[in-house]
Amino acid sequence: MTLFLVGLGLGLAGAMAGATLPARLRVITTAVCGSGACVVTFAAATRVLASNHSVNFHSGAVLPLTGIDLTLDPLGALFIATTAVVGLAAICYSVGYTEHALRSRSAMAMFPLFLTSLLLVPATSSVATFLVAWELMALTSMLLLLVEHRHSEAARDAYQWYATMTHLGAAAILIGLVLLAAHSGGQTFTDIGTHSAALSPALRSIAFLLVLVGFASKAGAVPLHVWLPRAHPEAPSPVSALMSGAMVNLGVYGIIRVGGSLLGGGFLWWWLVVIGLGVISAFYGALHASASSDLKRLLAYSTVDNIGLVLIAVGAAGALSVTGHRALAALAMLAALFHLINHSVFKGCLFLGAGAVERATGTRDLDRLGGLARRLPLTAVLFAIGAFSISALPGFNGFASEWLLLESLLHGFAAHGAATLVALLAGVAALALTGGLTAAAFVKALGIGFLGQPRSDGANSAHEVAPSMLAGMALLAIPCVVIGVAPGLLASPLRRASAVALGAASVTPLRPGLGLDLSGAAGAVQPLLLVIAVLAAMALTAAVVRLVGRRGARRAEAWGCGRELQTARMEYTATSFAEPLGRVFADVLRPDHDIEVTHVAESRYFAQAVRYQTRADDGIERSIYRPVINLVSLWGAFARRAQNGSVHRYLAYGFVALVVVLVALA
Amino acid sequence: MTATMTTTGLGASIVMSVVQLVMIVLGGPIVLGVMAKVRARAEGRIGAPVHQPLRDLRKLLTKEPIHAEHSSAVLAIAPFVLVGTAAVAIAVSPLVTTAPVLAHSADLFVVVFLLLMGSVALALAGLDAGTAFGGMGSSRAMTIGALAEPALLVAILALSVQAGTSNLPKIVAATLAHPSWAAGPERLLAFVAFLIVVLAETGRIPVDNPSTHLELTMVHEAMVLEYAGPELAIVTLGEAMRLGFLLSLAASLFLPWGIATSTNPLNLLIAVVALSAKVVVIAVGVALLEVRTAKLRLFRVPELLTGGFVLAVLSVVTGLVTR
Amino acid sequence: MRRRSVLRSLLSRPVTEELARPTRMSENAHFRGSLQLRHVDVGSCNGCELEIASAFGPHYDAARFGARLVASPRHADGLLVTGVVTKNMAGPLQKTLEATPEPLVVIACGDCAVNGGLFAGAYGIEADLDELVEVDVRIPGCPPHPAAITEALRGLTGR
Amino acid sequence: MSGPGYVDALDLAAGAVLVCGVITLWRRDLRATVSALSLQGIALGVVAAVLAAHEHDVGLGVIAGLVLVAKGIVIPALLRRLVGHGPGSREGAASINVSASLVVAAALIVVAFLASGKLTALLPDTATHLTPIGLATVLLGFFLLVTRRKAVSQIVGLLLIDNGVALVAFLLTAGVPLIVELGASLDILLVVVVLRVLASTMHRTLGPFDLDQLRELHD
Repeated sequence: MTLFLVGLGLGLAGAMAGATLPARLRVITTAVCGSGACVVTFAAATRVLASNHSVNFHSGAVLPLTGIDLTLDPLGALFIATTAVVGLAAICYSVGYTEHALRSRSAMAMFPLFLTSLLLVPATSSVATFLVAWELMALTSMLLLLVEHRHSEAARDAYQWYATMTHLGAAAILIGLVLLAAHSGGQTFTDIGTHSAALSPALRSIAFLLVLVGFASKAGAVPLHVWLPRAHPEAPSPVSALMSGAMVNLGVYGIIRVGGSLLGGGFLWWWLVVIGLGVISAFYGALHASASSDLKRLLAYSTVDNIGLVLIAVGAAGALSVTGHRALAALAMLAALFHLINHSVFKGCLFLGAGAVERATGTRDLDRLGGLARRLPLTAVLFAIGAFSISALPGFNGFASEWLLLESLLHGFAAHGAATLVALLAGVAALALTGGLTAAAFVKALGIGFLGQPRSDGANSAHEVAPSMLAGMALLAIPCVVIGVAPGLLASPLRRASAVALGAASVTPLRPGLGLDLSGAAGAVQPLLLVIAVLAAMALTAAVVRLVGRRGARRAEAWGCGRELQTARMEYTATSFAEPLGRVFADVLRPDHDIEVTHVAESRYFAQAVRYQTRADDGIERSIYRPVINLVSLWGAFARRAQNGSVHRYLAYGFVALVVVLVALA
Repeated sequence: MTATMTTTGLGASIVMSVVQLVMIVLGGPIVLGVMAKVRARAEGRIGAPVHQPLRDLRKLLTKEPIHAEHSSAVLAIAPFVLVGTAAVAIAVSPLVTTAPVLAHSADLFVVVFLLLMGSVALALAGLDAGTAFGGMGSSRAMTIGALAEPALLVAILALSVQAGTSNLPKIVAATLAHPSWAAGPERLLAFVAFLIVVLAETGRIPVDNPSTHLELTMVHEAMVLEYAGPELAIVTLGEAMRLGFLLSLAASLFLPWGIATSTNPLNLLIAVVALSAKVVVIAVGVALLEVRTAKLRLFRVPELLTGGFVLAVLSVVTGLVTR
Repeated sequence: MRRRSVLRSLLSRPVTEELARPTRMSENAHFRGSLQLRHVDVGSCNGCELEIASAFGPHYDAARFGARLVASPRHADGLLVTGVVTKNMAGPLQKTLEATPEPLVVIACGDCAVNGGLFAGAYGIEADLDELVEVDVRIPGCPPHPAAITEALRGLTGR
Repeated sequence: MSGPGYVDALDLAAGAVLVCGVITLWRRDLRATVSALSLQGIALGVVAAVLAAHEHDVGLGVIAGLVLVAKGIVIPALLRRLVGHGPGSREGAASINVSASLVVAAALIVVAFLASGKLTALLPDTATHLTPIGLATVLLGFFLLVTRRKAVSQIVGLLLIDNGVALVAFLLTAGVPLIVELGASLDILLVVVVLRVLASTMHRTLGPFDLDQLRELHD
């Protein structure tokens, strides 16, 4: 535990350094302290995972009344390790990134603080400490969102959405946890855990639902996801990598911790609700990812999609453990945690890549990118690794966890109970459909963004980004391939973490070995051998072609039906690429197209220029959030009329109230 | 023939996988030739000989490869990824034998995602040249792929739920062991869904017209417009192998009789003959379907694929209900 | 002739006219049994196109000799050029030629392509086909008989 | 002091406090309201003195003297200097005319009597019977705050409320402990000084200042 505390201390030191030192020294010292914090906490976490016994720490000093309770158990350690890896990459990336942005004193102080709070949250083991850490994380991320707001209205708008959603969520969590703590006598998680069985079902359900709302809004599950596609694109890239790579996991961590260990599994309908949330989030996120043409917005929506998949697995684990299938539940929970880790790694890499593209070309709009593969070769390769991982292509880590998710759901069908089976079937259908949509979205991101010809001078004059940014991306791309090829490496830490989550230590869902080999049921995959086989087959074909075929490829103009002029404007853009999908899912996306035709002066029959623009803004935001916002602004307008600056009117309100009270008393 | 899988040596399984590979590499183009022959005969023509596609491939190898001027390495690598993933999927799946090499990795999801990897590579290659046709082809192919993949996954899932495992050789072995399953309702539904997906994945008539010349109507062909010479040969071979593989997978999953469960050469021979016969029958059926129906409008194809998906889900549900 | 149902035509003998093997074998062995052509209409009145269509139709069936029309010059071994080379189509013709991989043949189909035909010397013509491009096979006739087209293609594929 | 003289004196003084409260509402001229305020301060001091004599409590006596000096003389003098110069000495059109405000004042007094019924029931003796007057003064002060525009009337309203509170304190608990009283009056002194400064600066910058001009401040 002291190692972990040293790590946190280094993080805080980084924050202090960021706030005080002059500009030149500031970036370097925060980077050194931050990476020190990540490395040390990673070491502490891996030690706990390896030894499989949790360490705890209590000090009455720091926080008045309640003091601080920290417990590093395998479940928390797994999240801390992931956050540390993503954090290290983000910090290494930010060294290069801060030549232009993120240099201000506040940003440099907030960034390590945000990282430290992310590392702290999974280790807290009492309601008070948890809420303090949670609030610290929310505040620092909000401030970091505002770092670049001076010159972009969208950043301010994103901040407002993010601030309200986070605080509503935090309030829900607060009420839920306090409700539990009040009724179970102690406020540490262990007390709640022991006493929660005695609580009345209604109370436990209310507490769970409240906590679920709070954590689902942080994780970005659908009805509460609206802040995510707004906040991530506006935040600076290392921050949005941390948000998508680490902060979103803590939402799921909360659901697992409260639902699993605190409330001891609870009722079946809880977990069916979680699966429902997961299914909707997965489908909705994947659909909007394939429809959006802003690179970071695409990545944000795919975060919603992947979190949906994780929630399906968490829900399945909960449902199976409640209906008594402990082995299957352990497998499902293990699959959920595995996909969460993979998602943090490849999504972090993708966001850093998107940041590098934005830095090099000045724009995030895929319609105006193109031809970057030849101009930013390294960024293109690293982004491609992330894209292939998220599309679950064999040989990358996305495939390993998607395979495990599908296996756990498939073998979950052995369970009885119509409701569970229907939920699992919906889960499998969602997984299958989102697989296709994600592949489409990332072929678009990779193909339209990086291949073809540049469609703007920003893209045309792009040149490779700073080496430290590339190092940051590589730090996340390498695990994508390593975990993809040898997923067995993570089997034992995952098993220990899922055992803590479900409280079922005895079950070992995976047999040891490099690949994934289910012990409970007949299902296995050796990604390493598969990758070797594919590479061998490719090499063999290439050799045959080189032997038999004619060599010496000639460069010629691309075939465009003999057109005289072949320009970049004739290329497919992200909007046109996603148009068929938009049309197929028109009733969910409800894109609005606007077409402006400017006619030639002389006659209306000849168009000089046609401008086509389509926007698929968020349906849920339009149908749920807009009415609520209109209601609030209506009420605000009424309040404005009541508050018209006249002192007398205010005194009159006070006076009338006083009289009314007196009359009531009499 | 004993239904249980006898312990075949690694050597034997390698031999059998190689046999499968050779069969599909040569058989794929011939299946295309057979389908072309059936179309010709339906039009009253003699039509090109059945092995014409092989001749075309041999001739294409001697042609000069051309790369578009703005294209990157993706255009050059994609054909080999297409063939590589198809080859591994073929070598690993239970087509001729229930014990191919890497049998324990021969998983339904592995096969589906290998095919996905091939289509993603081809779609990226389509976008690489930066022409309107390539973009159009990739966009449509990914849209159809996004809708076909779920149906493919859930269709085979219906079988694995019934067999209790997602390992293809084990599914085939289980089907051999329970002949009553083959005629079950979920098998029928899954078979129809699977065929719909095969038409979509390989770009046959109802979904896409392989012999069209009008770029606006192309889906698959538009992506490979840029390829010439040996690379075109590899891409066409890859496509043919995928078609051959999917048809033989349909044959071995849904009509598994005749598949070799032991390693003696006689079984192997019977299995090869049985598989070829089954694949040719299915290919002729598909060709006749192509002659009878016209190409669907692009935005009617999702209805077809959603129908396939629903059939697959229904087959899973019936499987669960009648368990 | 009554329309034949698909099934009846499948079962009965095809209507294609039997042709003897060609007298002289094709000199370049590149296209033995497999010839992909990209049809380029540089200014035709569509007469030749109709004949080409019937050459690939049931009666003459050029496909049985391994010939096939393809969508992209990248996939083609030769350009089947019809019509006179108009000013607008001279550029695209050159581009199509560059887009076709070596070895390639150029087949001038119909009198217009061979020697300008009816429109020889008209104002809209850039030049004769053989002045712009090295022509390998010429199929005379306005429009050329489908059998002549099939015969020319057989000459190349040697089947 | 003992016997009937104490009761009459107490009633007289408390009554005077209430009457002055009503006068401040009645007169529009600021100088008149300030003088009514000082009268009320004096009456309040007398009430305290009568109680001190009755209870023989020296502390209360000191407070009575203090109240007499501060509320009766010092604060009104300060206000009079503020009001004295310039045309602003006349209260503008109040939000409701004088007769209506008098009717409202009457209603408020009735409400005060109703509301403090329970208070007096706690310890029914001569002093506590008069608490409704204290409450009424508070309500009148509040009402003055609400309806008058001029900054000075706002201060007067505030002081009325303070007098009302002090009166209730004296009557109910026979004088609050010295410290509390000192504290309270110190606050009032502070408030008056601040308002005095505020009003004068506003006066200097904006001229005869009408509170309703504040309305332009909001967006």
